Amino acid sequence: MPEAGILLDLYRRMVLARRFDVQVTALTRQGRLATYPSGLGQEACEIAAAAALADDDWLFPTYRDSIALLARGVTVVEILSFFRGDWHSGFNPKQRRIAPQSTPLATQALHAVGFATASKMRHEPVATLAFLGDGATSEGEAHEAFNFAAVWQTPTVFVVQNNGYAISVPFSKQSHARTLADKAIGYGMPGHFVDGNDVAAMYAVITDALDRARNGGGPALIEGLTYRMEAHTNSDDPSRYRDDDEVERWRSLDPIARIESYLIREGVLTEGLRAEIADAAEQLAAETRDAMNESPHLNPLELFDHVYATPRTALAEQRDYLATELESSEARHLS
Amino acid sequence: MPEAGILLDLYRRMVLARRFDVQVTALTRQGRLATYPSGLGQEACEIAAAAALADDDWLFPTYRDSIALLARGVTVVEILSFFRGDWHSGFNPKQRRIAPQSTPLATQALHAVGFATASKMRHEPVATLAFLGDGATSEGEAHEAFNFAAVWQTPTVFVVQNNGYAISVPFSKQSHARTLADKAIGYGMPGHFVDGNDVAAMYAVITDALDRARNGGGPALIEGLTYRMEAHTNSDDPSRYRDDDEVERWRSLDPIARIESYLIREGVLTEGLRAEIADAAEQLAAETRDAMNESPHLNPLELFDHVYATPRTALAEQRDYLATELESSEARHLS
Amino acid sequence: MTIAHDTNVTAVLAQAPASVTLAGALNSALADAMAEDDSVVVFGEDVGPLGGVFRVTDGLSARFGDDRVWDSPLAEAGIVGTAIGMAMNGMRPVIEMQFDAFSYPAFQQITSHLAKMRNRTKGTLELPVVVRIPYAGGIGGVEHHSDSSEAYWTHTPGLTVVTPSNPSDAYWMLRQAISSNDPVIFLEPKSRYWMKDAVDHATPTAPLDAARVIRTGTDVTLLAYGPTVKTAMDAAELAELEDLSIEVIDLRTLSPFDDETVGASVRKTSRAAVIHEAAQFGGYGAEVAARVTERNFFHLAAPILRIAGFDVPFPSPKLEEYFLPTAERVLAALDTWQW
Amino acid sequence: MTIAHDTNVTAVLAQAPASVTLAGALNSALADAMAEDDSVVVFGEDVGPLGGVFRVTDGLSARFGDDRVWDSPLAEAGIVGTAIGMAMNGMRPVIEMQFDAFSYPAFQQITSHLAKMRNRTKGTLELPVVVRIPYAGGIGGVEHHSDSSEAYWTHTPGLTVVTPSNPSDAYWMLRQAISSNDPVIFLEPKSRYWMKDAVDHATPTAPLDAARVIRTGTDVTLLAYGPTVKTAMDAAELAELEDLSIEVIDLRTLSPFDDETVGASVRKTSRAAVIHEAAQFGGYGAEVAARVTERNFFHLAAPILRIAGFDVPFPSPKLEEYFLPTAERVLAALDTWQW
Ligand SMILES: Cc1ncc(C[n+]2csc(CCOP(=O)(O)OP(=O)(O)O)c2C)c(N)n1
Ligand SMILES: Cc1ncc(C[n+]2csc(CCOP(=O)(O)OP(=O)(O)O)c2C)c(N)n1
Ligand SMILES: [Mg+2]
Ligand SMILES: [Mg+2]
Repeated sequence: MPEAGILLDLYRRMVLARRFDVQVTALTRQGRLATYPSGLGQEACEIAAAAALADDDWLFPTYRDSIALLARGVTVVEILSFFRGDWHSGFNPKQRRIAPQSTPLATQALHAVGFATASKMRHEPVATLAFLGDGATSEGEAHEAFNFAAVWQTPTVFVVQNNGYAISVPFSKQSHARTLADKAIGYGMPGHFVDGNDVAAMYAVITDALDRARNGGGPALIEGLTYRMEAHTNSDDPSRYRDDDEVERWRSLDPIARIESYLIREGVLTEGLRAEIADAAEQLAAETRDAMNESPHLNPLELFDHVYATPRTALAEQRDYLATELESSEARHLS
Repeated sequence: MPEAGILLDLYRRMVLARRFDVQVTALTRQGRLATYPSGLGQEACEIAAAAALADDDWLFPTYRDSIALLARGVTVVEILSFFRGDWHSGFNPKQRRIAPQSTPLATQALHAVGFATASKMRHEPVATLAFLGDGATSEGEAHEAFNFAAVWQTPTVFVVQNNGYAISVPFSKQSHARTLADKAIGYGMPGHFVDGNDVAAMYAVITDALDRARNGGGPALIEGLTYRMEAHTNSDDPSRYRDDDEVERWRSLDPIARIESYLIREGVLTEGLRAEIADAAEQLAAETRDAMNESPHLNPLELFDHVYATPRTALAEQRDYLATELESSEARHLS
Repeated sequence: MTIAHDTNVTAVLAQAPASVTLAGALNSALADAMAEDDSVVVFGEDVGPLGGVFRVTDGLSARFGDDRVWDSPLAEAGIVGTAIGMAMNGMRPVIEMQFDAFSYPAFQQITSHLAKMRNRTKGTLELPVVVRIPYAGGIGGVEHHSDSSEAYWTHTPGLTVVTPSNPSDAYWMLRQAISSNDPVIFLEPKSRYWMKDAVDHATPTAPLDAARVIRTGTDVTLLAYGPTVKTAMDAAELAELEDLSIEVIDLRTLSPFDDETVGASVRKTSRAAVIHEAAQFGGYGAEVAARVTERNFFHLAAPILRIAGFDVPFPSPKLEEYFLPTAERVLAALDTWQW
Repeated sequence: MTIAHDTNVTAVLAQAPASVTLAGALNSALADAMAEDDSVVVFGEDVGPLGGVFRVTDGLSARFGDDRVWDSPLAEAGIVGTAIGMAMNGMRPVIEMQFDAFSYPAFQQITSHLAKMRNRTKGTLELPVVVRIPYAGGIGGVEHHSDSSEAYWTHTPGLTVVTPSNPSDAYWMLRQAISSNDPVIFLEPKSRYWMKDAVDHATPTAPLDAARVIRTGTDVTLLAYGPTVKTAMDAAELAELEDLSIEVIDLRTLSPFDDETVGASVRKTSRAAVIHEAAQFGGYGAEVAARVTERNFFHLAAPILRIAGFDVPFPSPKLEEYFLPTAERVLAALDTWQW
């Protein structure tokens, strides 16, 4: 059991994460963002992972894991710029030690293994953590990532958030195995089946796995059993594939409520502290709304500037073409 | 333990298979064939599988499994026409109930699952058997095949021939798991780790798995531990990656010698019977040599005839182009 | 805005009472095909109870049962690979790749098996599989949700590649694709899913391998397909104001290419341009320009132009408007010709 | 036979003492790059002790140790995906896809990540990865061992695609590919692996993005790359007997395309043809024909011809001779022009 101070910090980050998530979902409903896959209900997995990572470790997240990015220090604007469609990724991966949020399922797991391989070669004590969803484990590339990591014994921790669904497809149609953690056996690596709504448990298991990885112990596969409380994205309609009872059942297992009542029982979370954290959350929500109001200056010509390190004449021609088009259309608008 | 009659039949087919394999390898060394991946040393797996299959079952083999095709009734010419480069596949899959020998690794396993799915839909008691190599299990598509079969509970038996190598790469660099059969756990299907040079064991396990599959019991994963005695293909050089001692160790575990001595001990295999089988094998070898002597008539224009069911004008134009080219070059040769 | 201009596109199409969206037309094509033939099955990611992320399979699992319409595990190579196995065993699977870029994990199954099995077995094993792929941009999708990869498929011998631009073609081309004994890559223009028009369920619009002249003109031939057909029609409208008479051909089938229909038009107008969203370099327009030039060089008054996406990855939602070909860009391109 | 004609191809190349095979030149390029830069690593299927099925990595694991040259598990997406991760973390991986068609399982990693990561991160994450792919036919390989898939890669923005046709280019282009900060698809013409020639290790043959005129002529420009460069040179020799003066350009780089070198030649000769093994429909020759025509239309006396593979799957060993472009077929094509 992690000590009280850590648990309090985890609680704090979970509260902030949820407030952020709720705010962004609201903004998306208002049509302010292209899309937003909510992490509501999965705060224990997301925050435990973010908190367990050491500064030099790297995180390989999916579109689902925005609140883990937030917890690792990525700014609200940096996160939103992707979802509101400014650019494909809004933060500096090297500065944050986080890979761009991956959309092609399971592909990032292989990047995490390769990245860890390079660290291992240079004898650096750096581990990588790759998030995957339950559905993503069905992809061939998840298998290849697990296998490469095990054969090469790379310092890589795979955290599978089994939130019950791949969009509309329930876990029962995704795997016939008892648990996804069982898959670890087939790769000769340790597997852990954890209550994904118990932040203390998730934090303990992930921390151990990362330490072990950094110390040459090789990879691990951790399954956190949790639940996606929101729709897959704003364009989804969960009523077509799951009933409210199920959602309510999981609401009663809310990861924040659980750690909160524990911390209160233990006298660690005082009323004052709780209010203070709630205020911070409201501040974050305000900051998030503000972030959406200042819309950034986007330069269409940047479409050509980052594709290659080596300049290309033909691409420069296309850039000039667009530049001229933009000027003339501006001219038209002025006249 | 299968009854004596069955064992004797398995022995007979193994002897024929080896003689065929040795003959084809010799022909390949003479440069008579484009390539030939030998099954020498793997006869127990190959023949057990071929023998265990019911008439209506389908086999999904790889380039390695020619002797299983032979054992299932594919003619020598039909087998050789692929390896000597006449066409991409030399037999009628529907007639033989065997898919074309697959070269892209693990891809055929998915075909086996899909084929079995259709049988299951129509409530036909038909099972499919897919061969895979140890190396192929590292491919993402192997994982997808195992998972689809388990989730859909299709009548599919996966037989992994772990012959120790993927060309030059030893099993230790392919997987960190104790056995490949262990992978079955991660899919929620039965896995069996079998001595792949014990034809009686392989036959018993595969037969049970196929029966179970046909009776709605779902898929199974069987690993046969065996050894590739020959080079990967004629263009391979095993001296670069394995030593003779290892090869000799496995020679002492020869699958044919083992069943042979058992059948002799049991008095099932008499000297006369043995001689008779040896003669049949020599006859097969002669037949194989003859098959190579009559080189078939190949029609280059057939390149255009099977690509589409629906005729295409542009392709007909290309066919005419080649036809004219062939005529004029013939004309040149005559003049 | 999408709806507003549809009359352009569909002016020439047969009229019929019910007006449906392109997505709805695809849905009824699937339903009618399944009702007619038990061997037609539909599976993929979220095509069951959800009805697909674009609702193209809406209601099918309820109507036909989940042994004929079902959600598969999440693996594209697995979906195509098992569809191949089913087709080898008498079924006619219609499968969905959820978004264009997510067909790439299935690339090996499509190019090395789906396209080649018939040839490999000298016609013994036919694979009547339809791979439905929502493609192209214009809907503000995040990265990987707006690719146009038709050029990958059309360069692969053994595949038939088609794309409808309106509800009537959507209905009939999907029916024809399902009854074809060849594997068909069926590209569905996302940005047109919600376009509405009347569909005549009685008479096919045209054979699956035919392009169609959807607007006649004398000065220029515009070749378009899928999402750019509307762009071409808009351009033709605008050009008319400048007394430029534009003929528009909806290619419909990308492989095979309808040399006859296109050649006849180009020989008449002596000028042509092809429009697509995919990057220009090595895009489908290259084949169009190359072969139409090969076959009609001495009829051409000017080089065949390609109005296409820039040679960069598809942009983020806020920048796609600068990437996608517009009617204005088409007209500007025509102005570069010496007249 | 392979050796016999090599003088054609290499006549114009710088002379140097040691004569090595194209495979050997690649091997020393890898060795020299690894000796110079610790971050260069080599991995893939059978590239370790075996030295690769074509022996291109022969001796490297012995010389540099198996922590810099090693055999990976058998999974192409895994090889490319982990190479991407390594490149994100300071390494310069040179990976091998054992045969052309076996790069298809890695299609998603190559098109959705390797090609796009730099753009996605506005240049923050560069991926200096070289993907070596033995390609094309002519060696009697069974199915899947003779594909030419350059068109798939050249249509994908973000990738640099090159192919050498001789030992000197093999050495220098691989060195340049390894030192490039962009991902490079390095296509190695299988049928030319055993071609021998002298290699000058002192001076680069040309920049990585430049095509080269390897034979000057006045009547026709032949554009070739990789395995067809020899075909073009043979055709030029034969044409000379008929007093037809052919200029041959070895494209070397397929993406980017060297418009300048090619345009200058075509404006001089006014006639051009492009030769490749890949199927013609949507092949790389389509882009060449389309763009060279766009840019030089009024200099052309005839349409640009494409001498390419037929639009069928690559044939079995005994039939490939009828599929592959030959010098005779090139000349026959030129005869179809009105002169
Ligand atoms: C290769 C690939 N195929 C399909 C998709 C489309 N898609 C996006 S999210 C999703 C479901 C993923 O489910 P899961 O892995 O459980 O993650 P979750 O969304 O539940 O966090 C699908 C099918 C994709 N992004 N990538
Ligand atoms: C997708 C794919 N990648 C690579 C290859 C090249 N290749 C042919 S056989 C082989 C080794 C296969 O080893 P294994 O699966 O153990 O089968 P075995 O040859 O030992 O029977 C390789 C790498 C291939 N055929 N397909
Ligand atoms: Mg999920
Ligand atoms: Mg093996």
